[in-house]
Amino acid sequence: MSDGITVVKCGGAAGVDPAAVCAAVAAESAAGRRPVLVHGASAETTALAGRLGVRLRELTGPGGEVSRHTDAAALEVLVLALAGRVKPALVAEFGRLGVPAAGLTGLDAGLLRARRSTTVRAVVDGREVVVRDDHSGRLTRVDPTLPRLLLDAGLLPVVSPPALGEDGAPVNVNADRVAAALAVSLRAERLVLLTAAPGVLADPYDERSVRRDYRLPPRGVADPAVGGGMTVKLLASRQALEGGVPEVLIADGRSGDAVRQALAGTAGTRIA
Amino acid sequence: MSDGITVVKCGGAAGVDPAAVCAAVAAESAAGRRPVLVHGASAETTALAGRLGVRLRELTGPGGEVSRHTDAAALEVLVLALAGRVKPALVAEFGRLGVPAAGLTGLDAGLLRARRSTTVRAVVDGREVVVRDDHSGRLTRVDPTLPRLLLDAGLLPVVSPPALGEDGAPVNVNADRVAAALAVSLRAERLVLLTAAPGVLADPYDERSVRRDYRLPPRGVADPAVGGGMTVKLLASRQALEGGVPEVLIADGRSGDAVRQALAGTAGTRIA
Amino acid sequence: MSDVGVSEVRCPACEGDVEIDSSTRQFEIVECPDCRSELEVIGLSPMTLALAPEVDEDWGE
Amino acid sequence: MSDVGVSEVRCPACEGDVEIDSSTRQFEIVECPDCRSELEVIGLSPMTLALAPEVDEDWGE
Ligand SMILES: [Zn+2]
Ligand SMILES: [Zn+2]
Repeated sequence: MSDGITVVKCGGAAGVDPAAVCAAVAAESAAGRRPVLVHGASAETTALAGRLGVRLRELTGPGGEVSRHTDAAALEVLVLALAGRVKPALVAEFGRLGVPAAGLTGLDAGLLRARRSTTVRAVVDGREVVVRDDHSGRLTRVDPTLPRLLLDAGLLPVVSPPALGEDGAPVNVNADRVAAALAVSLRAERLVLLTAAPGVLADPYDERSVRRDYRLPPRGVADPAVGGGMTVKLLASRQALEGGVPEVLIADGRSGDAVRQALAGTAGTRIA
Repeated sequence: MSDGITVVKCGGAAGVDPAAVCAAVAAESAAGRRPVLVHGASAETTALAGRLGVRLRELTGPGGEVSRHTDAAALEVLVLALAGRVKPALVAEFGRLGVPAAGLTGLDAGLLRARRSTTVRAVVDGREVVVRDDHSGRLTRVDPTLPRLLLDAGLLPVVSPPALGEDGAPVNVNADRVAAALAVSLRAERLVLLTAAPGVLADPYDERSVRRDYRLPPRGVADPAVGGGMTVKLLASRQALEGGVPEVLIADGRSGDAVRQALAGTAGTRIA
Repeated sequence: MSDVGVSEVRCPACEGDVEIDSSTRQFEIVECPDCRSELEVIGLSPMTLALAPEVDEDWGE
Repeated sequence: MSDVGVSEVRCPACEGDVEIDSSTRQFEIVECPDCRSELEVIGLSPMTLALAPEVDEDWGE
């Protein structure tokens, strides 16, 4: 049973325009659909870390995947950026547009629980090592009670990491995966992952090569044309589809028109 | 008609222990009462401003009262501290204690509206001047719908400034006044303003001189023994009493025992 | 050492003369000696006065 | 210039000898040539090996 919920995930990444996303999502809300906005904060985290003199380190996984090393200082900056900068800006923008929105992090009322990865493997200077001070982890449970309460009251939930860890400390979790897990748990009709590209490209160097549809391979997401930040979006898409979300789109978040077209289903790549 | 809501305001100021406040408020919640926690972030704002190299300036009002000058840079730091640091820490602490809490700022769903004071008078270097870049203001409206929705769902609201201004931008409002206005609008049974002192003192230099009761003068709060941060607490107390809150306490927030005693009504100063 | 000169400016309320010394800063409040209006120095060169805005009472956190 | 010496350490899984060169860093993963176990350098002086922890797959934001 579906009740018309659309989960929209916006970056995070530089290039995705928050005001454009808010305007399009607000229009969706005004049209009687029930959007939920999930956001990251990667660009703001980088900017704030620079101002605070916190060095953000990267870890290269054994498979070559690059990720932020969320040590204690990076976690603090990440929470500041997510909850103290990006979320208030989005919620205020919705307020300006007359759409009542409410900001949530995974810490609120058990919304997102995670198991911290107390040991991760990484390659540092060409050597594989065990990293023990990382505060990122895997989502273990999503409780849709609070966002559903807000939706039923006509409010637009604006959701982000961190999640609450088993020890009660915040845990960094990937926002694309949060969006997918939330879409599953809310039995959303659609998941729209916005990015700084028009969708999945057949040729990563040609934005005109956007695919209308992309069929996930039976295992993994391996495709030479798909790399970088798209990989986790495809993993999140698979998770949403396997969890019963009927429609998953990866689409352009860089302009209001692009987001409106994505929400109308006339642009972006439909994942199957 | 009262439904047993207690609004507790904690600092803000250095010396008030957030973990102690959370433990006592969580016990209140477990005992079936319905607490709402309002918080400030002055100590964290000062610390974060130092790390970001933002100079926080003070303004001296024409009457000698000293206040922060909330210019654009200070507003940014304030929102970071309130929403990105103090609130996540409090909500995570409640999560650790098994009490489902949800963080709100005044930006959420029209909770707090304010009119920015576009011109304030201040004394700078002995000269009275008009300051036009201040982003603080006066609360104009409190909408209790969202905190009431959370309370009715068994959640503990954790509320702070900023408010939403008429132009859709955040406005700094005083957290003691937020607590008072929220207590009125929720028809709370009690307002407890926690501070780094045992209550209103007969002799400001002697903590043993705490008054059990303090009767507000018919106008103003003028009393030679009452100064500094206590003045705004007394103004907020008056506002709550005039708005129909039956019980207003100013009490010690520096230890778990002190907060528990305040919530039990066996410590602090009862304002009338 | 500041060079303290004095200029005379017309009061926007009563058209009387208000003496402003050169150490006065932008946005400073001065009082008209004739009509007692509170005036704000809204420009320094040329020296310009306007009726001072009302006080907004509230301060933030 | 680093001084590259080699020490021999007992594998905690098969008790075979594992050669560790002195440029090895704390928390580095090495493989036992005999039993193929993944081992973690949990101490440098004295050089100490333990079975490496399982991989936690997920990364954050
Ligand atoms: Zn005059
Ligand atoms: Zn071995």
